[in-house]
Amino acid sequence: MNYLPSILSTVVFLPLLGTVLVVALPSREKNLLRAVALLTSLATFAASLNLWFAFDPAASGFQAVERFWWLWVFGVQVDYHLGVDGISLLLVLLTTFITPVVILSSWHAIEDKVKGYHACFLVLETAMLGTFLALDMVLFYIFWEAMLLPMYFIIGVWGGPRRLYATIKFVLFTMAGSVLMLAALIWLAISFKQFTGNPTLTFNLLEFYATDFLRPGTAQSLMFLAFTLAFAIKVPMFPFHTWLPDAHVEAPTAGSVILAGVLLKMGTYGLLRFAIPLFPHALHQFAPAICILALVGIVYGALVAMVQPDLKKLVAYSSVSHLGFVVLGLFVLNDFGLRGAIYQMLNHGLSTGLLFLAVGVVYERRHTRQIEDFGGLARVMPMFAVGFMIATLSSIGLPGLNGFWGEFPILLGAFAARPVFGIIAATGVILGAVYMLWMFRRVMFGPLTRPENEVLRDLSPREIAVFVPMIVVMFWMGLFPKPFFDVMEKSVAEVLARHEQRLGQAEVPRLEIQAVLDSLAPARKN
Amino acid sequence: MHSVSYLQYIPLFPLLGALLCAVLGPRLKPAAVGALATVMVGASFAVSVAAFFEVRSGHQALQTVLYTWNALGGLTVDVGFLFDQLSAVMALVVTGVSTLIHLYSIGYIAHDRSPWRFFSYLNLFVFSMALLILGNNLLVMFVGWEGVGLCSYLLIGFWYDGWMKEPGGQRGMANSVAGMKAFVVNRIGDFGFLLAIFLIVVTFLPKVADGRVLDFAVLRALMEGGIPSGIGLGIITTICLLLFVGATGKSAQLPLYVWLPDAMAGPTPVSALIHAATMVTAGVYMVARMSFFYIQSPTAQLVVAGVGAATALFAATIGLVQRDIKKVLAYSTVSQLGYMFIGVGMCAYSAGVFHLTTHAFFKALLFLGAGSVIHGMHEEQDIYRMGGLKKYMPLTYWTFLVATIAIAGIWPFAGFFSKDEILWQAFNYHNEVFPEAGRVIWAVGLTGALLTAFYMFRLVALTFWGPERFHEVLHGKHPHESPWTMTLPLTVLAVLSFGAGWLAMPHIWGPNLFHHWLEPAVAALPPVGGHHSGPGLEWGLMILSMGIAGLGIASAMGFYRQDAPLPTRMKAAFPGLYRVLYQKYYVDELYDTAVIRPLVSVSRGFLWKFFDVNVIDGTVNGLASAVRLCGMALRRLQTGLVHTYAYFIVLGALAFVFYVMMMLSKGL
Amino acid sequence: MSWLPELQHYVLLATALFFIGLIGVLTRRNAIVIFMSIELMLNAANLCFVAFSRYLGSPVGHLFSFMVMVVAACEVAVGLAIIVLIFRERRSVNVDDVNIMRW
Amino acid sequence: MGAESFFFYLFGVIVLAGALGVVVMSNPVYSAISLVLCFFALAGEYVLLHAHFVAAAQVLVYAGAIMVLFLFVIMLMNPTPADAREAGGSALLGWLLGGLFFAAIFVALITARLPGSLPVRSEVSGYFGSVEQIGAELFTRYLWPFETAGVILLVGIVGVVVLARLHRKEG
Repeated sequence: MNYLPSILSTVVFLPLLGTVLVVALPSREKNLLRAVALLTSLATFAASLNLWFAFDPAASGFQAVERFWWLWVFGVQVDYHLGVDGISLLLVLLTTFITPVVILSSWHAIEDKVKGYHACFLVLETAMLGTFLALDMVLFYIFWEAMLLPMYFIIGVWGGPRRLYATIKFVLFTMAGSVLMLAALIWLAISFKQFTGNPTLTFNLLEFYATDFLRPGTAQSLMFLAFTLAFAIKVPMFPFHTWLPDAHVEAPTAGSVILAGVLLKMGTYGLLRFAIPLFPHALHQFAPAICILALVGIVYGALVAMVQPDLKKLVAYSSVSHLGFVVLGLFVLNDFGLRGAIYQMLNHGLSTGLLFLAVGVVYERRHTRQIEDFGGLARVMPMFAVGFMIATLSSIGLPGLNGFWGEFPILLGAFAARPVFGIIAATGVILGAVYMLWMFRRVMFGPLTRPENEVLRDLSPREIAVFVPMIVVMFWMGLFPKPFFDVMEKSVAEVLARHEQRLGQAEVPRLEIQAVLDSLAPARKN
Repeated sequence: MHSVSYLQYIPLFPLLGALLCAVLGPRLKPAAVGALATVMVGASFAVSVAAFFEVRSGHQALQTVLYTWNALGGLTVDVGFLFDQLSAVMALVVTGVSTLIHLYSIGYIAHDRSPWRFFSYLNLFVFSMALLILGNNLLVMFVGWEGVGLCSYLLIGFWYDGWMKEPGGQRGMANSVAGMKAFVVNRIGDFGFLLAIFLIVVTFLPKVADGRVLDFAVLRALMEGGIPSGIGLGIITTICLLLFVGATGKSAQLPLYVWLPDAMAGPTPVSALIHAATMVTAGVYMVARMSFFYIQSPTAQLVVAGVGAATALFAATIGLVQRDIKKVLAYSTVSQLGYMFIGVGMCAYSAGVFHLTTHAFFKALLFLGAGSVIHGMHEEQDIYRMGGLKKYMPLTYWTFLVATIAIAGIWPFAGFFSKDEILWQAFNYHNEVFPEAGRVIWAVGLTGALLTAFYMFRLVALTFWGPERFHEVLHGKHPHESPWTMTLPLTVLAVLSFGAGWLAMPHIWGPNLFHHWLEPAVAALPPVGGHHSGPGLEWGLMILSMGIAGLGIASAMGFYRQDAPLPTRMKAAFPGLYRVLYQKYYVDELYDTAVIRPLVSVSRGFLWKFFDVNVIDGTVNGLASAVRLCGMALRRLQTGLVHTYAYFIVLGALAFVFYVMMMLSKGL
Repeated sequence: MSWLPELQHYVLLATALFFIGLIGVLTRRNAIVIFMSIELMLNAANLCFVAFSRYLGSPVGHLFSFMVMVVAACEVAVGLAIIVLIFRERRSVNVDDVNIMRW
Repeated sequence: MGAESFFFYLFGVIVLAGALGVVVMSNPVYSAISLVLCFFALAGEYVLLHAHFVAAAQVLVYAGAIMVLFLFVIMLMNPTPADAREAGGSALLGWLLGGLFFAAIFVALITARLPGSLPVRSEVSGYFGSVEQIGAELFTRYLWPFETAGVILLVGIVGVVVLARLHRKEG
C-alpha cells in the first residue's frame, strides 16, 4: 500500500474538523455529539492505519513528509513540516487507537457540557498527533503547548472536587519546563544559524540532525538540560512527578486514560526526538545521572504506589515507576533499551489506560475510589474481574502479554550498559507484582463485606466494547511483537549510529562486566 | 535435531481447553466441563507419547519452531519447542499426572459454584507447564515459568472469598493472600532468573552468529568443550547461582520456600498437581536443563546441593509436628524437592530427575488421598480429629499407604530407588571447593530420610489408624469413600508409585534405564579418577538407608499407634522446641517483621507522607509561596497615590541619567 | 560663553522650565495645578524641538511640536473630564483623596 | 547685547517667572493666569527662533483654547481656597529631588557645551518656519503622522463625550 496524499495532515487535522462539526451542532443533542466525536476519532484511526500499512521499515529517515513555508518573517523561517518515522508511527497509532476508546468510555460518565467535552478531546487529539509528527521545532512547540489548553479544561471543568488545584498544578509544572525548552530551542536555532551562516533562522529538525553543529561545552549542556527538564516534567520523572497523582485523581476517567496513555508519552518521545539526538556530548555526560534518577523513580514509584489508599493514585504512582523504565531504556543508549523503551511507551499506554478505565468502571458504580470500600467484587462482576486482571498482569509485565516485551529489553539493555542498573531496575519488577496484586486482591478478592457492593452490575455491552479492543491489542503485542520492533529498527539504529559518530568511538562505554564478576567469584582450581 | 510439526499441540490442546472451558463452561454441566478439560489434557498426553516414541526410535531430539518471536539488538528469540529425552520425561509426567488429576477433579469439584473456572485455570496451567518444559529457549521457558506462577496464583486463590482453617478451627490466612504470597515470592525468584538471562545474553551474544543465544541447543554447543575462551568461570558461576535463585523461588527451597505451605489454601487437586507433582519441580528441571553450565562450576554445585540438603532437613523437622494433613504433605514436598536439588546439584541429573518422577507419582497420590480424606471428612483437615479412617475409606487407605511406604524409601517401592540413588551419588560426590561436601550432604540426607519416614507414618497413624476422633466434628455423620473418578487415579498412581522404581535400578543390580535414557540430554561431570567404591559399599549403604527408614517407621508407629501418651509427653518435655517447630521456626514472622513491615511503613511514612508530600510538593509549593510573598510585599508600592508613582518615575529617570553620565565620564 | 543666545541657552531655558514643571507635579496636591505643571513640561520639550529645528535648519522639529500640542490638547480634554467626574464624586480635586487604585 | 539677546532674556525671565508662578501660587486661578503669561512669553521665544507658525499655534491653541478649558474647569469647581495639606514634608522632598535632578542636568549641560552656534538671522530664508513650508511638509512627507494626529484628536473627543455621558447617566 502506498501513502495516501497528504495523509499526515489528514490524520492531524481530521479531529479538528470534527471539532468544528461538534461545535456547530446544537448542545442538547448529546448522543449526536458523542456519535460525531466517536466517528471522527474512528475515521482518524482508519486514516492512521494507512500509515501502518504504507510504512516502509527498510527505508531510513522520515516518510510521507509534507513541507511548505508557513511563517517567514524577520528572517525567521518556520515551516509546516510533518513526517513520520518508526518512532512516531507507533505513537501516532497509539493516539488514534486510544482516543475512540476514551470517547466511548465516557458515553454515560459525562452528562454536563457534552459539547465542550468532546470538542476538547478532539482538539487534544490534533495537538497530540501534531506533536508526534512535527519536524519543525517551532511547530512542535506550538502543538506541545496547544495540548495544554484542552487538557486544562478537561481536568478543570469535568474533574473531581480539587480539580482547580490539580489542573493549575498540571499546567504550571508543564509550563515551567516548556518555557525553558522554548529558550533552549531558540538558542539552538541561533547556534545553528551561526554555524552554517544561513541568512535565516530555521528550526528544521532534519537539518539539525544532519549537521554536527554543537561543540561540546557549557552551552550544549545547558540546552540539553533545558530540553530534558521540560520533557522530564512531562514524563514525569522523579522528582518532578507530584503533579501526576493529583492530575490523575481529579481528572475524569477519560482524561486520566488519555493523560496516562498518550500525554506522558510526549515527554519520553521528546527525550528521544530532541534531547538524545541533538546533544551527543551533553548526553554522554548526563546519561548516567538521568539513569540513576530513573532508577530512583522505578523503585520510589513502586514503593509509594504500594501504600496508596486511592485506586487512581496507586495507578498514577505506578505510572511513575513504569515511565522510570522507559527513561532508563532511553538513556542506556543501546538497541535493547531504546526499542524496549518505545515499546514500553505503547504498553504503558494500553495497560495503564485499561487500568484507569477499570477504575472508572467501579467509580461510576460506587462513586468512590478508596480501595477499602471494595472487596470481593470478583463475585458480582466476573467479566470485569477478567478484564481488570488482564490489565493488571499486563502492567506487571507477564510474558505473553505486551508488558513483557517492554520491560525485558529495557532491563536487558540496562544490564548490558551497567549491570547494577539492570539489577536495581529488576527489583521494580518484583515490587510491581507486589503493589498491583495487592491492590487487585483488596478490590476483587476476599468476601463481599459491603452491602452496596453486592448489587453492582457487571460490564455493560458498551464497556465490553471499550475493554475488548484494548485486551486484544495487549495479547497481540505480547505474542507477535516482532512487526512492531521491526518498524522501529531503522530509526533507532540511526539515532544510535549518529550518537556514536558524533561522540567518537573512543568515548562509547565498553562492557567491563567480566572482570568485575571474575573478581567476585572464586577462581577455578586445577 | 529433527524438525517435526506437531510439538505445539502439546501446549495448544490445553490452551484450547482453557478457552473452551472459559467460554462454553458456564453453560455446560460440571461433569461435561471436566470431561472436556480431561480430554484436552489427555490429547496432550497422547501427543507426548507419540513424540516420546519418535525420540526413542530416532535417538535424537525433536524440535518445532513456530515463528520468530522477536529480534532486537542482535538477539533473536523464536517461539519454538524442543522435545529431547529430558523434556520427554517431564512431558510424560506432567501430562500424564495432569490427566489423572483432571479426572480426579471431576468428582472433587462437582459441587463447586464454578467448576468451569477451575478447569479453565487447570488447563491453562497445563498449557504453561508444557511451555516451560518444551520451550527450546530460555524465554519461552520463562513464559511458562511465569505462566505457571500465574495459574498457581489463580488456583491458590480459587476460593477467593475464603480463608484457610487453622487446626484449632480459627481463621487462618485468606486464600487470596496465600495466592499473592506465592506469586510475589516466585517473582523474587524470577528476578534471579531474569538476571541470569541478561548475563547469558551479554556474555554469549558476541559468540553467536544468528542471535539465538537463548536456545538451549546453541548454548549447549557453546559449552560443549568447556567454558569458551574469554569468559571467566566467575561469570558461569554467577549465571548458575542466579538461575538457582529462580529455582529456589519456584521449587520452594530455602529461603524462598515460605509460599508453598500457604499454597495449600487451594483446592486439593491443585495442591497435588501444581504444588507437589509438576510446577514445583520446574526448578529441578531447569537446573537439569542448564546442566552444561552447572558441571563447570563447583561453587554452584555446592550451593545447589547444600541448599537442597538444608531444605530437606529443615522442612522435615517442621513436618514432624504439623496438624493439618495438607501442611504435613506440603513440608514433605519442600523436603523432597531438597533431595532433588541434592541430586541435580551434584550433577547426578538422572538421579534428581528420577526422584522428581517418582515423587510426582507418590506425592500426587498422597495429596489426592488427602483430598479424598478431606472430601470424606467433610472438609476437616486436622489429623488430630481423624483416626481410624481405614475402616471407612479402604481404597484411599491402601493407596495412601503405598505412597507413604514409597516416600519413606522402603524397597521395592519407587521412592527407595530414587532416594537411594541420590544418597549414593552424594556419598561418591567430589567437590573441588569443599571436598567433604558429598559426605556431609549424604549424612544430612540420611537424617532427612529418618525424619521423612517418621512424619509420614505419624500421618498415616493419626489419620487411618487408632481410635476414631472425628465424631465431634462430623456430628454423627460418617466418613465415606469417594466416587470412582477419584479413586481410579489413586489406583493408577499407586501402581506407578510401586513399580516405577525399576526403571532406575542401582547399577549393581541391573541396567539403569532411566540414566541411559537421559544421558544424551544432560551434561555429565568428567569422571573423577581415584575415587572408587565397590559394590560392597553400595550394598552397605543401601541396607543402612533401609534400616534408617525402618527406624523412622517403627518409632512413628510406636509413638502414635495406640494413642500412646508418648507424643504428649514429648510435647510437654520440650515445649520450646515443639513451639518453634510448630510455628515453622517463625520464618514467616521474621520476614514479616524484617522486610514487609519496614518496607510498607517506610513507603507510607517516609517516602509518601514525608518525601512526596513535604519535600517535593513542599518545595514546589514553597516556591509558589515565595513568589506570593514577594508579590504581597511589592504590592505595598501600589499606593494608588499619583505622587508615589511620580516620585518613582523621577527616581528612575534620575538613576538613568546618572548611569548615562557615568558612562560619559568614562569616556564613551 | 557669549551673551548671544545660542542653542545651549535655549536648551538651558527649556531645562529650567521642565524642572519647574516637574517640581510642580511633585509638590502640588491640586490635580488641576498638576495638570498645568505637566503642560509646562510639555512646553519645555516643545522649546527644545523648535530650538534644534532652528539649529539644524529643518522644519521637522516644528512638526513634532504640533504633535505634542495635539497630544496635550487631548490629554487636557480627557484629563479635565476625569477630574470633573472625580470632583463630582468626592467633592475634592486633591490627588491624595484619590487612591482607589491602591493594591 | 543686541535686540535678539535682549528679547531672549526678557522672554526667558517671563517664562520662568510664569512657570514658577504656576507652581507656587496657592490659588489655581492665579496659577492659570500665570501659565498664560508663561505661554505668551514662550511664543515670543518661538518667534526669536523663526518659528512663526508654531508661535501662532502656541498662542491660539495653548494660551487660547487649552487655558480657557482650564479656567472653565476651575470655575466649574468653585475652587476651595488653599488646601491645608498643600505644603508638607513631601513637598519639601519634591523640591529637593527636583532641584537635585535639575542641578545635575544643568551642570552636565554647561560642562558638556553643545557645539555650534545658531545660524545667523540674516542667513535664514523667509521660507523657514513659514506656513507654506510647514503645510507642504505636513501634507506630503508627514501626511501619515498628520492624519494620525487627527485620529488622536477624534479619539480624545469621543472619550470626553463618553465621560460626559457617563456622568449624566449616573446622575
